[in-house]
Amino acid sequence: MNMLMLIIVALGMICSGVPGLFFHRRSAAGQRLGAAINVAAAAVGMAVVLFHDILPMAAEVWHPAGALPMGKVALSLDDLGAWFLLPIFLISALGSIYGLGYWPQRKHPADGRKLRLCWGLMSGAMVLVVLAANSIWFLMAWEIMALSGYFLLTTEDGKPEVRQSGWVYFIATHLATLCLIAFFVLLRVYSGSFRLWPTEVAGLPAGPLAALFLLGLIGFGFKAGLVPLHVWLPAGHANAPSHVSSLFSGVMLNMGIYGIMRVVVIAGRPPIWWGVVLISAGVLSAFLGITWALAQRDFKRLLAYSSIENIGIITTGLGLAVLGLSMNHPIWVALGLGGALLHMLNHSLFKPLLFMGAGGIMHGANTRDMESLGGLAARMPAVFRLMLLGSAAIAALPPLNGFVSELLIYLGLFYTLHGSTAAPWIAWVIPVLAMVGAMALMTFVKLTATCFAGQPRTAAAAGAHDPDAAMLGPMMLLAAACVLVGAFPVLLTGLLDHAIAAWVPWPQSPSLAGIFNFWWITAVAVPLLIGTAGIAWWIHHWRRGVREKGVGTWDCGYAAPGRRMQYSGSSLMQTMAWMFRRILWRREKLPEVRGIFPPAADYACNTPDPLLDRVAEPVLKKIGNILESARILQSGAAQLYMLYILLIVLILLLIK
Amino acid sequence: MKTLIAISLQVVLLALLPPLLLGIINKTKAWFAGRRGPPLLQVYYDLLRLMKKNVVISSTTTWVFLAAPLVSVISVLLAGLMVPLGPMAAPIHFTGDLIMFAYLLALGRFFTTLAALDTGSSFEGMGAAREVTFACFSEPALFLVLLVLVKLSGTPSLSAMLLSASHVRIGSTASAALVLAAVSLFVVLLAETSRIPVDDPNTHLELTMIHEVMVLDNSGPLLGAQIYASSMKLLILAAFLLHVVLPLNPALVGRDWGIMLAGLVAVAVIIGAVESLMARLQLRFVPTLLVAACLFSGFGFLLIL
Amino acid sequence: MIMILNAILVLVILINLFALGTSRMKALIHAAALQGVLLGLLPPLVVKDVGTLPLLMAVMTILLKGIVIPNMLLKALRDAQVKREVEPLIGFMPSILLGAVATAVALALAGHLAPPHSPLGLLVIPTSISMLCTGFLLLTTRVKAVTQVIGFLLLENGIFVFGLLLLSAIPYLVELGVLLDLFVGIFVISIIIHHINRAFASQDTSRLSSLKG
Amino acid sequence: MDVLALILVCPVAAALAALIPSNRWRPWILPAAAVVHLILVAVILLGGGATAKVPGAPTTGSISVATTMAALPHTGQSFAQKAAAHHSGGIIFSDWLGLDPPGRVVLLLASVLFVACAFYTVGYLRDHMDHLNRLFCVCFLAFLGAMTLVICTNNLGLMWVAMEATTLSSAPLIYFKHTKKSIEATWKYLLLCSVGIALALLGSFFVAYAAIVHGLTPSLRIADLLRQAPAMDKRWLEAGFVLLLVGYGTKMGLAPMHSWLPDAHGESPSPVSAMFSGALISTAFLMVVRSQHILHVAGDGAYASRLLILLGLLSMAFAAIFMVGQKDLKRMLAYSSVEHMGILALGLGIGGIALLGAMLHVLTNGFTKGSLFLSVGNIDRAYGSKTIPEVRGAVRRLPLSGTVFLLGFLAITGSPPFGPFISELIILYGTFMAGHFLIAAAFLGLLLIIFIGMGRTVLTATQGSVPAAGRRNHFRDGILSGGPVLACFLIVLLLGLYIPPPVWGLLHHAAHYLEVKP
Repeated sequence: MNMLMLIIVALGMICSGVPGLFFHRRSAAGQRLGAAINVAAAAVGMAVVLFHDILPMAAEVWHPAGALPMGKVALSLDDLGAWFLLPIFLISALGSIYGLGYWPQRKHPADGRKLRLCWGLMSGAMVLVVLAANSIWFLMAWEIMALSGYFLLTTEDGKPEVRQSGWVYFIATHLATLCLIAFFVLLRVYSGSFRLWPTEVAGLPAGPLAALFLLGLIGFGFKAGLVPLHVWLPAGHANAPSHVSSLFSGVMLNMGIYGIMRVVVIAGRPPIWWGVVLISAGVLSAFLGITWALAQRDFKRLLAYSSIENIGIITTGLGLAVLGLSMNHPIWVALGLGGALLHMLNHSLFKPLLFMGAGGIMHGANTRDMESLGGLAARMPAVFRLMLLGSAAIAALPPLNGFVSELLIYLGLFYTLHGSTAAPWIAWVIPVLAMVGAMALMTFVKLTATCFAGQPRTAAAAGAHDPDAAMLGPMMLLAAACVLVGAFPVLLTGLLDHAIAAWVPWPQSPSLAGIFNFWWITAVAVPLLIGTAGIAWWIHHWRRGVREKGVGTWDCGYAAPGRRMQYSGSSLMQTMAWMFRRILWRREKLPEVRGIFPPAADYACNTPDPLLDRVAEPVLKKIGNILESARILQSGAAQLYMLYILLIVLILLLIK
Repeated sequence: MKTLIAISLQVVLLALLPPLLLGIINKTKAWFAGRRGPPLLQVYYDLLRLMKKNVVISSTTTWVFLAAPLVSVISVLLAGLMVPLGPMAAPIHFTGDLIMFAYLLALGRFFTTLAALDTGSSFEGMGAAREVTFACFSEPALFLVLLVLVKLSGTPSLSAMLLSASHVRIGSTASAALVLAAVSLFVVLLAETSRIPVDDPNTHLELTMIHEVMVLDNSGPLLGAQIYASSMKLLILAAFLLHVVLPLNPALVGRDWGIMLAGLVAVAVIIGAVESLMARLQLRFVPTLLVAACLFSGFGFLLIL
Repeated sequence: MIMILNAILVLVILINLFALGTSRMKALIHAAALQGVLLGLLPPLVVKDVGTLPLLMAVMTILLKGIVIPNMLLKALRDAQVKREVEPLIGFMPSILLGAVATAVALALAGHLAPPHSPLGLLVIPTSISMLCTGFLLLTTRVKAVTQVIGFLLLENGIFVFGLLLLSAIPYLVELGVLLDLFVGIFVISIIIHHINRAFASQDTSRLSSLKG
Repeated sequence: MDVLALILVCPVAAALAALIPSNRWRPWILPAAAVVHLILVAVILLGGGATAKVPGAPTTGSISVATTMAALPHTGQSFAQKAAAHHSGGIIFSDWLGLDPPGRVVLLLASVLFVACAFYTVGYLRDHMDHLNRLFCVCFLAFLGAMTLVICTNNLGLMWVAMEATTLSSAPLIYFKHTKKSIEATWKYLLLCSVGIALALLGSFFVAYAAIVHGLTPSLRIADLLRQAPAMDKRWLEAGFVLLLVGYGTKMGLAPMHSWLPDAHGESPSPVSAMFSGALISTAFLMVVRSQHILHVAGDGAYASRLLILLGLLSMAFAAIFMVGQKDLKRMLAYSSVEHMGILALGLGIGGIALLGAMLHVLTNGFTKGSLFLSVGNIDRAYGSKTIPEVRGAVRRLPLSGTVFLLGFLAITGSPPFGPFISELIILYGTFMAGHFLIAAAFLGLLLIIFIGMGRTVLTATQGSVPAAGRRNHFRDGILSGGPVLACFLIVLLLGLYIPPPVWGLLHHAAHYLEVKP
């Protein structure tokens, strides 16, 4: 019953873009219709998922008549899957509403319909990815998601930079798919069926098991954006329309996490080194991700890199849970997995919020370069408040949601210090995470301050204005969700415990609520909220009395501080950039300054993705050149071709 | 009943004591300088005066500028309620509160720096930049200290572990670890409360300051709130430090409150002494200092593994 | 009987070597024609009872390989006005040597290749192998279209010689089909050669190398 | 005798085409003949007498790779046990004509594909009214006839004759445009294929001779060969197989004998290219399959497998080299054909379940290639060029053909949910099952390189904005130009999502038949 409804929901989402194709290329009706379908479908799906413990959700399997190459259409949903469905529905629906204001059909007649078609395809496909209980079916849904994702990223395929970033994504996603194909076929070979997710492979020797794990980790890691598999992520997010970026960052990355979560339990109790690999990858991604994010000037690239950081934190939590499984520590499992899942959900709340805010800024000021913004707080107050809240949430500040999940992960890590078989070496992760946290705070201070604080640096910024309700509405909803989860995490503990139980291969699984008392968070958060509300009220009634007109900022005696003299984002992180220059590996064009009266010199500095810019692209070029030089084999001389035939005959005759 | 008294006592101390510590510090510095110096309660007078004053607000700023000082007061206050001042557990204590503690301080930092940048002045921006940059190094140090304490006490709850820290035998490796942790905690304290050698609270060269320059545009009650908040931060961290070094024993309540107060005064005096004896570090060496703090507590953690 | 067969085969081998050696294309074509005629004589010699069908085969072979195809090639030669094969990729002397070596090797292996109880001597298989090699040599080392066609012709002849071993197995329908294919093939090729002449004003196939990579 | 009728359709139609005077209406003979051909094929394939049921060959509605694979033990040998009694069940052995199970698969492909190409050709020739199309129509039909004969005969010699006939009849098709390049392509095609095919003839002789050596009565009929194979002389048999492999491999486009293929595919008219890389080379593959079958029955399958796997990977490698940075769309597709022939050879060499995959891949690859070549044909007609950078923004310029070209590329590179994905997955599965992990790794690696190389070209051609030169003429997707493209593509999609039971029956039947050791 539920399954049927979910299938209908998925199909509804997949088709949501189709009606638009039949409307006139400038009519808004198709877009509205599509959004309506999407929202309705998402609402139904959300209801089914949230109340599925009221209605029983048996893993249902479909056997349609006829021969299907992928075998039975086996679909099933457990509580873990249900948890992953939530953000898909939420962001897909909100994003399509946001699109009404951000990407209106009459402004984008060329690509609007394509965008919405792929939007529906991708959302629906992601639902199917979660529902799939058969690996070929899974691969189909997966690839539909990946490919429609590609067409979403290259919505504006007229622009070369968009095509370039899309190209990188294209290669990455296909590499991932090949790994997954290999993974599933191997799984099929060892488990004896295409059924997902098997634990028949439990008895395997270490070799094949390692192969399975690594294939799965690489395949899904590409989608999740774990360093060093993240190369496609920053440029892709930056060049896509903002609501597409939010769908990618908020939902599609989760699919990678989903896959990894499923992979690590194929063998029942995982080997210890799996957990170690996961934690290392997680910490590495978190640290490098935030370092690179800090250095960005393009605020959408910044947000993309911070996604890498958050995925890293999630993976760290997951790694802790895996270690808990292999070393038999229910508490680590509960806190690690609970933290990971919750953080994933939170990331799906505040990252779309931030990307939508970024879209609002681009909508108003029409640039992605922070350094040419500033002073937007006065010009787009609504977006400012929402972005500020989002930034506070992603910097894991209480009383917002990001804090709760990070607290769980930290706590889990602290718990590795004692217990029967303590593993204190894990705890070394903690200071690194602390540093990552501080740097995240710095990053988002930089983001909000450079865009919103002070005075506008350019005319474009000066003319910015708040977007309309279609764009603000979804953001407000997300912001409300952030506060709600942050202040009343108890609301989610039930679902979380179910999800953990679905993941843990043990008969009885630990419950979060038993380990950590979420009411304390509420106890601290509520005063904070009340306090903030009080301050807001006080400011509202107090400020206008005292603000004297025309009083400028105290300029320390310097008579004419220009607007471009304001402290910019780059200068904000200059020290860090210097300390981490080895990691950032930026491309800098230093000015030539000579003599007493040097001529006008300019300084340029950009921060491309080090791995893509310094490793991946050169290697690909090199390979391309090698292949290029091999082309003489086909020189066009028939005589040569004859010789080939003669030679191959002799060679084959000699082979025995 | 006893706990009720303790809690109310703690709240009262938390609310009223902070400015006194500043006063003591100033007094000490004056003594080292051979001056008579301002009266102990001078800071209280200043705060009262500031509360009565009107404020001047740059037309560049937004509500964030107004909200920042108050948010930081609230957050620091809440953080303070998690650190036991006396032998009793703090009013707010639960497993994992240590993380809450750290992030509440971060919340204050978030708003203060934003407010500084909100003015659009490059000087205040400079201060904000330094604040957040140095935080990137003081946070790990703080968490390493927490690691040591959690490892020793076996509980991830602030009150419990601070109170149990006192059961460590003198001369054991544990005590050595505690000492190392205490040292790095002291550095963190200096950095967080922006004292010499990290920052000079009463120089007037904007180029060299951190906290002072951030609040350059605050005036009247706003400035008061900022000063109050930072002094409260000082109190909290000092109490934290004292719990690590002093063998407090919940049995003898009265004595311990005494010890605690004495300890706070002592810390203030030490800070004063440091400020008058040491020169301010060059800014580029501050991260080195903080990394050294990390190494200290990290080594402490290694000792007890 | 075997004597004649072997004599003819030896003759055929000599023609191969000549074909490798000569630069004058007319002579080359004549040699191929002669070889065709000789091959035509073989089937009746091989089969036990010479019925009408073997005779028909012989006639057809002589007709096509000995007369029709050579004439087509001569015509192609005429309207291209080429007399000689100039600068082959491997010189004439070396190609003769290569051909000779190949033949020698084939003869040396004859003992292993031939079946123990073969009705028609040891020479058949070596001959066909040497012809194959000759054909390939012409195909890979000569640049004039007609020469390459003759190489192809020699290749086919070699297969024809091998076919002698299993005349009983191969239905005459197939034999005829093969001949027909050969004829049509050469026909189409000579048409193409004609077009090559028109388009490139030469028969030099080394110019036909614009399609590469 | 429907097979005889099937073979006679094309010559008759060709004769008619030769007689029809009107240059404008003559092309319509092609679709007419094609439809008749298809109907006859349907009759043969569905007709009860023709398809014998093979036990274990799934016939119910719930066939699926999953279930089939589950049914199979790790080596394909069980095929043998299962179908041993029935190996000749489905084959008509008259003296000359017979249709073996693999032949059925290829016949289906050729016939359906020709229908699409025939309709497309009508529109194509309408755009080239200046050329006289009598020769073209006649040769196109003769070409189909020759292919049908190759498929439907059971005599190695006759197969050879017919195969050579396909070469000769298709040469004028390549030459249709009368450009210098087309001459060159035709010349190389004729020379290389003739030589290659000649080797195949020698190979057939060797195989027959292998019987004589051991004193058996020689014969070229497949049935006799299969019966005698175990008793034949191994050395001659293997030598014969090598020659057959190289000979028909040349026609099939296996590297390094593939050299003629990109030229011919690149220069001939698109419908011809579609037939070439859809049907013709599959027919050549059928010949390789038959040769391998003889060796397999002779108990020398391992040897054949080694060579096939070697050539298969070699072909994929060659294709990879030449697809990276390929500017010419049709040459790129041609190399992709080389790649897929390599995949087929690999599947055949691996054997077991991979055979099923290879059989399916014949279909999926054929139809995908058809849709790709036909859509490129439309792009060529729209832009007046088939090379980048002249061709850009094809999706905008030709919404249907451009999109099909893009999706077809995804299909041919093995992306779900299209047909080739399924077949390649089965082949990969078979490879893993057989324990050839390194081969599987090489397979996947080459697939990746090919995807990257091909993707670069395809995306450049389809995305972005249309250059001014591309807008000049007014060609648009019409019924005759767009219809066949769409039809082929829908078949590809269908094969990816739902394979009709009769088709599954054919494929399993073929796979079983090939595993048989009588």
